[in-house]
Amino acid sequence: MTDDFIEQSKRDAVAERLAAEALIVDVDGFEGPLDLLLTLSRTQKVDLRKISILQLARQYLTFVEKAKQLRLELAADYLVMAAWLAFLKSRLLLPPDPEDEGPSGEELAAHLAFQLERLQAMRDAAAKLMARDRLGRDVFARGIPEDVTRTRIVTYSANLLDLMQGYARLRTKDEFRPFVMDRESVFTMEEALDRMRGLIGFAGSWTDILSYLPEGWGADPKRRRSATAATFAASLELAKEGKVEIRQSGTFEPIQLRARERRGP
Amino acid sequence: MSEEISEDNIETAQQTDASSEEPAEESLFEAPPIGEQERMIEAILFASAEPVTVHELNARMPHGADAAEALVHLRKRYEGRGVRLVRVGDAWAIRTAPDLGFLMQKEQVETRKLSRAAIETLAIIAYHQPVTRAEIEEIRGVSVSRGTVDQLFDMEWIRFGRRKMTPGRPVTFVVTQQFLDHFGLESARDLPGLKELRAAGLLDNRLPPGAMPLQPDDTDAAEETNEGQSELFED
Amino acid sequence: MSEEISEDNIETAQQTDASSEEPAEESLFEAPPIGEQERMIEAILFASAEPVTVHELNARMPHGADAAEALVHLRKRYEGRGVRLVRVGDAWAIRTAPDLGFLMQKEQVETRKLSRAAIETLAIIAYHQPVTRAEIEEIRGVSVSRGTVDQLFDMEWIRFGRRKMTPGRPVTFVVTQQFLDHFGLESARDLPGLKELRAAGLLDNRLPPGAMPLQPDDTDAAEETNEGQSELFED
Repeated sequence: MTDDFIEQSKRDAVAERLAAEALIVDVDGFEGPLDLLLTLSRTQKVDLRKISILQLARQYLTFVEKAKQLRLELAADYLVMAAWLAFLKSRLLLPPDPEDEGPSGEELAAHLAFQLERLQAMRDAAAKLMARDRLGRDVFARGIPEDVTRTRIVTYSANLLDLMQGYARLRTKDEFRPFVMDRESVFTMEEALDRMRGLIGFAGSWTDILSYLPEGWGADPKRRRSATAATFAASLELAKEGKVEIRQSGTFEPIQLRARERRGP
Repeated sequence: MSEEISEDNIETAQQTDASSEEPAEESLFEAPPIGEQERMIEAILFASAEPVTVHELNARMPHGADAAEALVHLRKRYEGRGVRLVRVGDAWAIRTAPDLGFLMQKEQVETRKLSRAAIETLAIIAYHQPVTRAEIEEIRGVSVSRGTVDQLFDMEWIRFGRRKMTPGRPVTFVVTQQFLDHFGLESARDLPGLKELRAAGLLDNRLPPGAMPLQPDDTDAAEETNEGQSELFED
Repeated sequence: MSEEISEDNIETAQQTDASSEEPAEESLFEAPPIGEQERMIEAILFASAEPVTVHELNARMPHGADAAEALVHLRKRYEGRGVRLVRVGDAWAIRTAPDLGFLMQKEQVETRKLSRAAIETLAIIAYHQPVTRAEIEEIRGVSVSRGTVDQLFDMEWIRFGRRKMTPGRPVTFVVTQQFLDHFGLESARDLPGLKELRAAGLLDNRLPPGAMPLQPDDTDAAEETNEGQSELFED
């Protein structure tokens, strides 16, 4: 019985070494330690759920040992995994230490088994996915798609009111000048200034500013108002410039002005 | 109706299946049933980036297939459908049915207010039709741009009326039925006159005394409008 | 022969019109008959190489049309034909029947050879979405190279999903409509073996024992994952 067991272990060990040697050739082909473990687990020829993690740990450690003998440079994560598996192996073989608060060897082993099963499941799923009827290989889209022309349609809106108002605007053009000042009846201060600058030189004595109103602006009240205001404003401006003096004898009395005598500076 | 059609279709498909009665492997040596050939050319024509000749169809189909015959069936099958089998030179292609071409446009509708120039021009045409370009310009006091007239033509709100019997026989513009529909008018005669506009509060200004000459014009305009309209109605 | 066909065509068109029993003008306001709607989506889907969403179909069809209903009819009509109506997420497309792929060697596109890493990463994203890079690495046991993710993005098979509500708010990856289209999937729910994998607990985010400090956060992450999945798979 014991012999058998030893025999069995020996045989296992030989098989593992051979397997490890075979895998070594492929070391670059593995996508990391988990992938290697998954490959090693296939040698157990059992359902991944029934896999012996202890045996798997042994297989992995044998692989790493073999790689070292062959002086093969293994990536660091393979060595990290080896260290972890060595730890796991000891955990699984030694009776649980009640003082230890960490997860048990069984828990760690179960999680590793889960990881392997999950990775295998994803690989199978990927294979199924890639084996599906694929667009451009088994299934084809329209070869001559017709262009969808993106047209921007501009619709212009106008309602009856717009139309009628537009027409009314045209037919009553003269009435519709809301923002245009009637320049004909406006005498600006600038105009008044120009006019007065030319005239004050001749006015040595006090003169009613109304006499400065331009010709033809006295009759129409609208024009008279504008011209008077402009002339008055212009007079104030000239007074400010020191060119004229202004006086008014009383409220509503005529406003008079005269040219100021020039004094030397 | 459409259900009936699809039932027919299924029947046809079943018939096809029934008539095949050969295992798939044998089709490598014997010509596939015509229903199967029809499926094949349907798939090839659909997926091909350009029209495919009968010669090429035959070359691509299993030995013994007769693309020409299958094409007749397929063409019939697509009759009245959203797409049709069409001949392009000596090749065949699947194309959208011509009456559905409008679906191949993605429309983005944008509504803009008609320009003042366009509204005024349109108003003059509506009130004075048939009216010449020169007359429009006289009323508006500015020249009428080609773009404005084109736009109104595009909108199908105006069209050409009879030529005027004046020197140069100028073309005239009149409004269309679409115009009347859009503005909810039975006829252009229903457009309110200036007095009515004023009564409706659309014109709040008194007519200035100087605007007198407009009034006879208006009378003319009204007469002209009637004339134009009779033309419009005679059409 | 071809004349005969076009006559038939006209007849069919007339029938269609007759069955609508409305003058053409009214179709602007009333939905076209369902047979007509079927023709319309047929034309739109035939014209497009990409799947078209129901929303877009409705937008392109006349007002009042119901693309969803017309799609049911159209799908039935193409059953067993050389091309089929397939659903891709919330969109629809016409694709050749898979059994006829052998006829289309000329159309076959050389798909870039995907590395094993890329294929596995794609599968993990599809089955675990929305999934973070760390989760992918945890499953594969190796770090995910930038090139792998770039390649999947380049093929437009994956895109970013919502960020995970875990510390660092990592980005997640999800698969795209193009992915579904490429692999002939109606939705992510139809991934092969999805149910079995879920039942076996292989899509759970199971934590390594002893990963204590991370646990509260990771629990959140797991919840979030389920939430995300239910959103993606059960919609």
